[in-house]
Amino acid sequence: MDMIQPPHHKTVEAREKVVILFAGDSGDGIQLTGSQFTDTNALFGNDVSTFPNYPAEIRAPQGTLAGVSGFQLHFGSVDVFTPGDMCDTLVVMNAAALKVNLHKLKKGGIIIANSDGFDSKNLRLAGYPDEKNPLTDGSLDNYALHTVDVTKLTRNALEGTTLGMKEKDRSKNMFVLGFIHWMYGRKIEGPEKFLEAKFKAKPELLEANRKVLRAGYNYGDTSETFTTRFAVKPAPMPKGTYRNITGNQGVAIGLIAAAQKAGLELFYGSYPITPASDILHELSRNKHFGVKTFQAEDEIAAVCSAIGASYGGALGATASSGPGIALKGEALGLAVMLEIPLVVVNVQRGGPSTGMPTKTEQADLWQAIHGRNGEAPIPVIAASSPTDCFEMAYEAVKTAVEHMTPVILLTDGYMANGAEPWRFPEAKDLRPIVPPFAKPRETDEAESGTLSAAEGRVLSEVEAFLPYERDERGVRPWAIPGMKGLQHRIGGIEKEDKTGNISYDPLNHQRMVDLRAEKVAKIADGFRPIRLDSGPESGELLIVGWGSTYGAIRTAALDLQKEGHSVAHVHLRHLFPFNNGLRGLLQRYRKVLVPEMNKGQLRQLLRAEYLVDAQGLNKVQGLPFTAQEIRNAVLELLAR
Amino acid sequence: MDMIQPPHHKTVEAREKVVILFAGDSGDGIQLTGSQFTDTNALFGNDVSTFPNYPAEIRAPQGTLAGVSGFQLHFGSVDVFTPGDMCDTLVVMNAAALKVNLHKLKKGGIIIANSDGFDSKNLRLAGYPDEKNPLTDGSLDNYALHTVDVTKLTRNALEGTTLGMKEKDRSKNMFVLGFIHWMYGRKIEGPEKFLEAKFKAKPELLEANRKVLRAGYNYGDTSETFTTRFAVKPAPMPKGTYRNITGNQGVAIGLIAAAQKAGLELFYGSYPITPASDILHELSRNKHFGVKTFQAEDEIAAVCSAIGASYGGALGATASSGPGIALKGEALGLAVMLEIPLVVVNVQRGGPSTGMPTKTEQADLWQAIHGRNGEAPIPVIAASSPTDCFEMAYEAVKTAVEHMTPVILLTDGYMANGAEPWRFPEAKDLRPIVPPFAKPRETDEAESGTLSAAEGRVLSEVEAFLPYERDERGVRPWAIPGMKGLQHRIGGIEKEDKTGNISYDPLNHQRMVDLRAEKVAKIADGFRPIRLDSGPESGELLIVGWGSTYGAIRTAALDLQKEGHSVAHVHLRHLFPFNNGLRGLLQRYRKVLVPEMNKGQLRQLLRAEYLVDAQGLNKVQGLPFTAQEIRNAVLELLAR
Amino acid sequence: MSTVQPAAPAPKKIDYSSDQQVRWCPGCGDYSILKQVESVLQVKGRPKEEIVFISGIGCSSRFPYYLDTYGMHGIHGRAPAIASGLRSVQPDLSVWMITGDGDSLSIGGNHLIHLLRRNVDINVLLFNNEIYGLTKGQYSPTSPEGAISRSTPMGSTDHPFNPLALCKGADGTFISRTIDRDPKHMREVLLRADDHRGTSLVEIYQNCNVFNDGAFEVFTEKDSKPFHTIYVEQGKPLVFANGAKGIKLDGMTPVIVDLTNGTHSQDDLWVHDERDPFKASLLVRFFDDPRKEGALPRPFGVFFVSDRHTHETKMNAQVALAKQKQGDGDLDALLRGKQTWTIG
Amino acid sequence: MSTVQPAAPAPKKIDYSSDQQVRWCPGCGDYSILKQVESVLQVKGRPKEEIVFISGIGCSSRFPYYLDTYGMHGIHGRAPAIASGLRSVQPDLSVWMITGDGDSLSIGGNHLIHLLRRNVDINVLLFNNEIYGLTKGQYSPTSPEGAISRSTPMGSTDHPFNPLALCKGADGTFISRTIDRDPKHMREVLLRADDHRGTSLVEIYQNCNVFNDGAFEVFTEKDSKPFHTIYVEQGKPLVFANGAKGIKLDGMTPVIVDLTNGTHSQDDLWVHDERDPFKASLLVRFFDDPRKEGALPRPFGVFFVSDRHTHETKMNAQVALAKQKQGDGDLDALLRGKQTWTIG
Ligand SMILES: Cc1ncc(C[n+]2csc(CCOP(=O)(O)OP(=O)(O)O)c2C)c(N)n1
Ligand SMILES: Cc1ncc(C[n+]2csc(CCOP(=O)(O)OP(=O)(O)O)c2C)c(N)n1
Ligand code: SF4
Ligand code: SF4
Ligand SMILES: [Mg+2]
Ligand SMILES: [Mg+2]
Repeated sequence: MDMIQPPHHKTVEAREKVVILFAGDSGDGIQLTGSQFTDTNALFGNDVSTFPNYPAEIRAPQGTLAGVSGFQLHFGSVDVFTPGDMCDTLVVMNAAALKVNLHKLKKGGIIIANSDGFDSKNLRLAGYPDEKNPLTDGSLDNYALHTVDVTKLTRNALEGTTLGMKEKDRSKNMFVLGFIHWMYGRKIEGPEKFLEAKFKAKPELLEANRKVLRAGYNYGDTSETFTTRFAVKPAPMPKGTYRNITGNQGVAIGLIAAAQKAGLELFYGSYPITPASDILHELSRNKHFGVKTFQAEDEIAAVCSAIGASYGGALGATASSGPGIALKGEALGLAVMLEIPLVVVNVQRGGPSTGMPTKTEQADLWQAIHGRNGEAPIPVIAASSPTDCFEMAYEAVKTAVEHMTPVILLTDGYMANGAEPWRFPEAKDLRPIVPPFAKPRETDEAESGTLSAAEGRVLSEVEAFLPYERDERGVRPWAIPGMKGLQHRIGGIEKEDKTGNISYDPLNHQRMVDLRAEKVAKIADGFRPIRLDSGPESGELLIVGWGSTYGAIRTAALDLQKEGHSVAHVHLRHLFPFNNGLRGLLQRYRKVLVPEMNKGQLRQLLRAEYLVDAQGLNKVQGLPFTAQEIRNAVLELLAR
Repeated sequence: MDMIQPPHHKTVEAREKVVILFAGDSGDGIQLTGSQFTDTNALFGNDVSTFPNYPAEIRAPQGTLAGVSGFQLHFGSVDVFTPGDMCDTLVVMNAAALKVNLHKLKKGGIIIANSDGFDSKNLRLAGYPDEKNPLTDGSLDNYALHTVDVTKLTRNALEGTTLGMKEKDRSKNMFVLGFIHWMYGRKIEGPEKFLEAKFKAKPELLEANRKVLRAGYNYGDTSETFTTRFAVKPAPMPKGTYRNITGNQGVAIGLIAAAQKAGLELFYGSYPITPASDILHELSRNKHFGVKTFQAEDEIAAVCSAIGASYGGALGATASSGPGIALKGEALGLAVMLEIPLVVVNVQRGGPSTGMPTKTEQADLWQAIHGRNGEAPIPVIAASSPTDCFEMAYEAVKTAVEHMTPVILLTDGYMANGAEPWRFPEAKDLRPIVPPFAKPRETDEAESGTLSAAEGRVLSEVEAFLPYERDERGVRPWAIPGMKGLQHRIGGIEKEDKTGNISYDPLNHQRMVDLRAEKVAKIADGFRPIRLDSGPESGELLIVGWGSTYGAIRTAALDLQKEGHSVAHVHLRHLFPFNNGLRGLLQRYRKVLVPEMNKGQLRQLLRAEYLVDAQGLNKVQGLPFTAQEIRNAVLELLAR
Repeated sequence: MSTVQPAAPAPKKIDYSSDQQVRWCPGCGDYSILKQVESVLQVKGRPKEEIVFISGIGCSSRFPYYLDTYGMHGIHGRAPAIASGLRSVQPDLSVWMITGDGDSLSIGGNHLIHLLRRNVDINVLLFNNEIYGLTKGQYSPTSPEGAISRSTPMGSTDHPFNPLALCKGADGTFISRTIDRDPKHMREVLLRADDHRGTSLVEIYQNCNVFNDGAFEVFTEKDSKPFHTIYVEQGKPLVFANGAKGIKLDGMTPVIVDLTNGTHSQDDLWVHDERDPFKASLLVRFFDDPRKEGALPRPFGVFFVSDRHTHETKMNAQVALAKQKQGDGDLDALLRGKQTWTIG
Repeated sequence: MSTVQPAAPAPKKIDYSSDQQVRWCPGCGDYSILKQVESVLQVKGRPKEEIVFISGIGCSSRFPYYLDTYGMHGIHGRAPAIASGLRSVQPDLSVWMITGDGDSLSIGGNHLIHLLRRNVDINVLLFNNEIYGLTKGQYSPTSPEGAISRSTPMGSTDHPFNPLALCKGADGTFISRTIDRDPKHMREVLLRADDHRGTSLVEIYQNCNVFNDGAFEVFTEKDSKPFHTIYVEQGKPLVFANGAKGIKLDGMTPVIVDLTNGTHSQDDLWVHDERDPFKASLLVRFFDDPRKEGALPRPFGVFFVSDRHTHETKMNAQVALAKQKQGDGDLDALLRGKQTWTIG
């Protein structure tokens, strides 16, 4: 390890990458501390990846194991693809936080513990037997333990201010934030700016928080206990301008951008649900883009309002998580029949039923592909990281609009709340999106025939508009209420080919079922050729991943390749229809491993489609994979 | 063909089996005519199979193609498994009925046409070009055409009664019924009894209908045009007492019988939908069995009320068709989590969306198995014929109760409305059903600990009841509100193993997901060994069927076997989990054909599970397969 | 057919009928409603392409297919949600919603009440036939207690909704009732509904002659109609029975008074004021079983009208305000976000 | 904690608390409700195993876990349907339903109104905090217009439901309101709710101190409470402001009158009669924005009670009648059907 000359009396050690886990009570401001330090590092030029992990309760009982909130940050001078398997540094605000997270700390790792959170009450709530204090009983001897009385130091820093004790204590997290900045040699400009913006209207609070932040920083400098700092150089990231983005932000921005490029109004009908609600919140802050957000009475109304909006010529979109998506199944069938654009995002969470709302999972793939009555094919795509959420949301809109179809986009709680640096594109470089509008007719229609109640009505003389006449891609024209001469009626009953009128004709039904399926299948013709994420073009083993397992698989695959294993990694964004090149690719490896945070849903689809004996690595714990887990599974399968 | 000595001057020809198709306007009483003649033949001892096929409209416009109602009846002195591919006799009440159905008549077949339904208005509505009358223009020369002015003859028969013209015309169908009884040498006792019961309170109408019925019968005897009658001897059916039953009746009776055998109250929560509503109607007529029917405000309330009833210790059941089942997805996830008995019947119809409500299809298999968020395994079984509906409804209850799980039973519109003879069992011979009730505790629980709002409550001293402690089959005990000492809380959030308390622990989640999956998988251990329906134990080709395709596949398979082809037929009733013997069976044939009224849903599941290159025969026309279609596909695949 | 009414006023400018066969049962009350809607469209004269009909599922919901306007035959119960989305992005079209008593009060009840409270500007025609027509005759949430139907062979045990009381409870801004057999009245109510800005709820009693024939006979038959119906008109006293009877308030309780025996005159009567929310709350409560002795007559007409901002005006106003405050959305600014850094 | 109230009456016979940690935010109004429900259970003294709590999803819906009775934490909005099924087969238990304003008035609105019209015999405690608590602060169908929330940064544009007007519109048979900060009143209302046969709807104003703190402050703070609340009691005139003001009817319009300046006395006032459906229809309409000049005070108490057969009594009666008429179901007869034939 390089030794760099320390400022003052402190040593500085260089690190390639670092994993820090901040943990404490949900009232301790852990999420803020974590995301602020993330921003600092990202701005500094590190690659970063984060994993916020908080309890289900709004305010879980203080001090309990259930109440622990965590924020894991991985930053480095090299590419990082996951928030890290094990941490280098664990910051704990109380005993419960230690208890819950100690197993994630590397042997020999650093613990920074707020001693005030280890009083006898906290120890009891955390379930330490006989209230034995781990900070003092020697059980942490294998770690570099630093005990800091954050509470006292914070109060000290604020002595003389007019704040009450409660208010004072609320800025504890700033002390930690300041200290950690010191420890990793980062300036506290970022957090200071943040505080200025946040407390613009409350100068007293601004002052207090700034004071504590600085106190934390200075504490590192002055305290005798800390003799080592760490230096993580900027990562060799592609040139360009970056920002941080979470997956939910990515989806929201992707939808807005795509609607703008398509020249459509964005209508977002949604019903709040964890972890999808932030998309609604984000969109509702962007009304100046003409975005209309509609908090519907339930998920059925949400998707139906989006269908209505699309029928009205806007881009209708909706998002939810598993239980809410379950409610949308019937309406999705309607959208299939109507053949209008619709984007449905499922931010997956732990299931089944209410399951584990704040935890991540990938177990809604089958629901997305198969969860409707009848033959109701809907394209299903999946994002693999926070930034990819933008890309895939954009693609979802493009496909929905250009192919006149509902599209389901799968993300999950892990990428939705996690953040990573994004080299954002310029608006002008985004792919064009061209809605297949029908052409209004400027001439008046002839009068239609006479009415005879018993026999029905005679067809009008002029050639009728055919709402279900398809182009070569199988796509029907989009005629929007208000367009002259294109009046037509659509609905969920089987419709006659071309006219869209109701039809019960058996062969027509077969034709329409086939046409709808072909239309969706043809979407694959527009996909880019399939590309490996890493590894040899043929060989021993192919890892097929999808969704937020990306980082862990990539990390493991690169490592294995470095070690000389014949292992490749392909990450699927298109789950239905599959990429046309997937068949050939699968044939070029002796073994196939499919890691999923479910019990084998993609694996089942691959086996059925390609008759390939794909093996699964399946974890259903509400937690992302670690790279280590992937690695172990690959080695095991290779050895078989 | 045998010649039997005719009564009077008429010839009698013997037939092994006969297919008759009655067709006319939906107001013509076609369904009644068909089902009455079915009953007569069944009572006579024939094997029968029927296919009612009516328009979507309540009263479709008279005389139009869309308004044609049909009832196809197959009866024979040998086993019949389908309503027949092509008919021997076509009875048409108007021009539209002829137009729609002529292609189903064998070359040389008999047409009996009501000439009054071929006036110029009817011809025009049926779309005969220039109102050319097929009855007179020679276009039917290849058939044995008999024109009868049913309307006139009916009116004549009723001359002198006080009935109005409309009322008179309404009994036209009795004329046809009487005539057809004559034609096939059947006595009209059955219909007479039926009329007596129906018009008990209206002697005038009884008299009129009986008159017309007899007039129809006598017309055959006296009219010069009809010189041939047909004789179909009783079938060599297994000894026993029989009744006729439709699939929906089968389900209803099966539910009642199973609930009675289990000693449970039957609660049926449902929302009307075609073609499932008749189950509700049937059950609501059986309140003297303690059956409680609840017409809920929607399908979500329907299934939730059933869940509530099961929680309350009854057998909760619900039924719907595709769109309604889509709405139940979220609640089914809850039932999976609660692990309580629940039976859900899907009487499938043409989809997607509203689709073709009055037509049949098998396209909801994926929805049944995969249509929920999260890992939510639910056993899925399917009936294959009207009588099998009884068996499978019974099995659904048995599985649901004994394994504490929701069960989905798939039937479809074809078997739901079709009828066949049923050698019904005796109540005492039905398999026992044993609910895994928890044992109430007679001793009082000790007082629980003291309350501390901040720290939660201390556990009570006595050993707590463990609602999620499992037996060797993985089944938890059923504790019902009111049972002493067993109070517990359950819900849709992930629960701690054994206690059922809320838990967010990662490894607990994995364990519970696994335990739920294992419990369902273990149900297969109780299945009878897999059995072929017909054909060699190994060989060239195996047809794997499920659901109402049974009759067509069986007919085709038996024929092919007679002709010496190495073709076997297995019909799956267990779609999830599969029968443990299926894997071995599939391996014993070179080829596998899976005929389905969908685009290959079972085929996909078989391919994924067994990596077998199953081929599909897929028809999505809202109509059942013909045996001929199966036969052709088998021959084609054999030749490949 | 007895329910088909005299033709709409000449000159016939636009023909709003589509080329599809009308497929209701002969004699169904739906025909009369279709006729009057066409007539109202005639009077209003908006171009066909500016009119949209959204429906759910049911016999009534086939309606959109019969008009040569834009139309969507949705799914059961969800028309209010579909129409709300459409209306949100198309504030200038004429939007109508067609629904049945099952569609809007059973499966769709929640969407209906939320539509009303949001006051989305559409005309809702609720075809109430007190039965499920399309699924062949099960009882509905408006079927009277004891109703024998295919799903209630021993009679329904459910207390039925009073649809207008429910809609009033949901703060509807236009509450009205009419009936298939009185096309002239229906036409007037429909015209007023179309004029109203906000959700115009028109309950239409509609005879299902196949599964529930005669459900509203007492309100249409010559003999019984005068005594069992009351037509409310703005500013007019509540008089019925051909002027022989009236309604006055006894404290807060409406009572029937005789206008012929000298005890009461029209001056004593309740005067209809469709702008009075409290009066309307009571008026919708005139819902007695007509077979009951002393039953209040069933009112028809416009019960309540109030002005409240519509859903889409406020929604659009917020968009406009946001644009005014923040400027038209700049996509590059959005992509960039608040904080960036540059590498290289 | 300020919301936790003096302990329930001794002697403590049964402890209805479960062993689960209560996980609401410190200071949440839910604690007070839990406390009063426990107290009511104490008073009623039914064995724990005869009590069932059914809830939906939301902060409030965690309630069943905290009681050592039977309980089900259902899915969002569906508690009424679950409870209806349970009640249908268990007519003798004590069934309670716990729900929030989002749970019961947004996603569950339809089930709630159908529950009320069917009059299923359960006690419904509707925790109205005018916000979505569990999902962290989106506005709800009861949030006032203009409410700034996470999903309405520019303010809500929706007109909120008046929950009791809606419930009255749905023909609820027991309509009442109470508030977390008045435990004594809450307890009384809960006791009455439990006594009522049929669906007892209790709206409870509940402070969400995290996402919507102070929403009902005006009804609880010493200064404002007397002028903005009115406690209705059977047979008593509508008096508030510590006796200084009252409500009388001006025609059909309720107006505030001064009782101190000699113009009006208590005899002029509206006398509360919880059995009067018309009065109740108006009383639920006292829903003015308290910030508005001359606003009517918000009423608390039992507004309306009426006797109507419950869902389960009629359901059970039909079963009994069927058995009486047709005899106890004979399974062999059912299997046999009406017509059989024998072969062999
Ligand atoms: C989700 C769903 N559930 C049930 C149905 C079946 N269904 C169609 S219309 C209808 C009710 C019709 O009654 P109503 O709304 O009163 O209309 P009407 O036919 O009387 O005009 C039902 C239950 C359906 N199409 N979709
Ligand atoms: C089908 C479904 N949609 C959405 C959610 C998310 N969700 C849970 S509780 C809730 C609303 C909570 O508000 P309220 O009912 O008022 O209860 P409170 O938390 O305020 O007590 C929502 C939207 C869910 N769990 N299930
Ligand atoms: S069933 Fe009734 S409502 Fe439906 S079309 Fe026929 S008469 Fe009209
Ligand atoms: S979020 Fe609000 S309602 Fe929920 S527990 Fe906290 S204070 Fe109570
Ligand atoms: Mg109806
Ligand atoms: Mg709430």
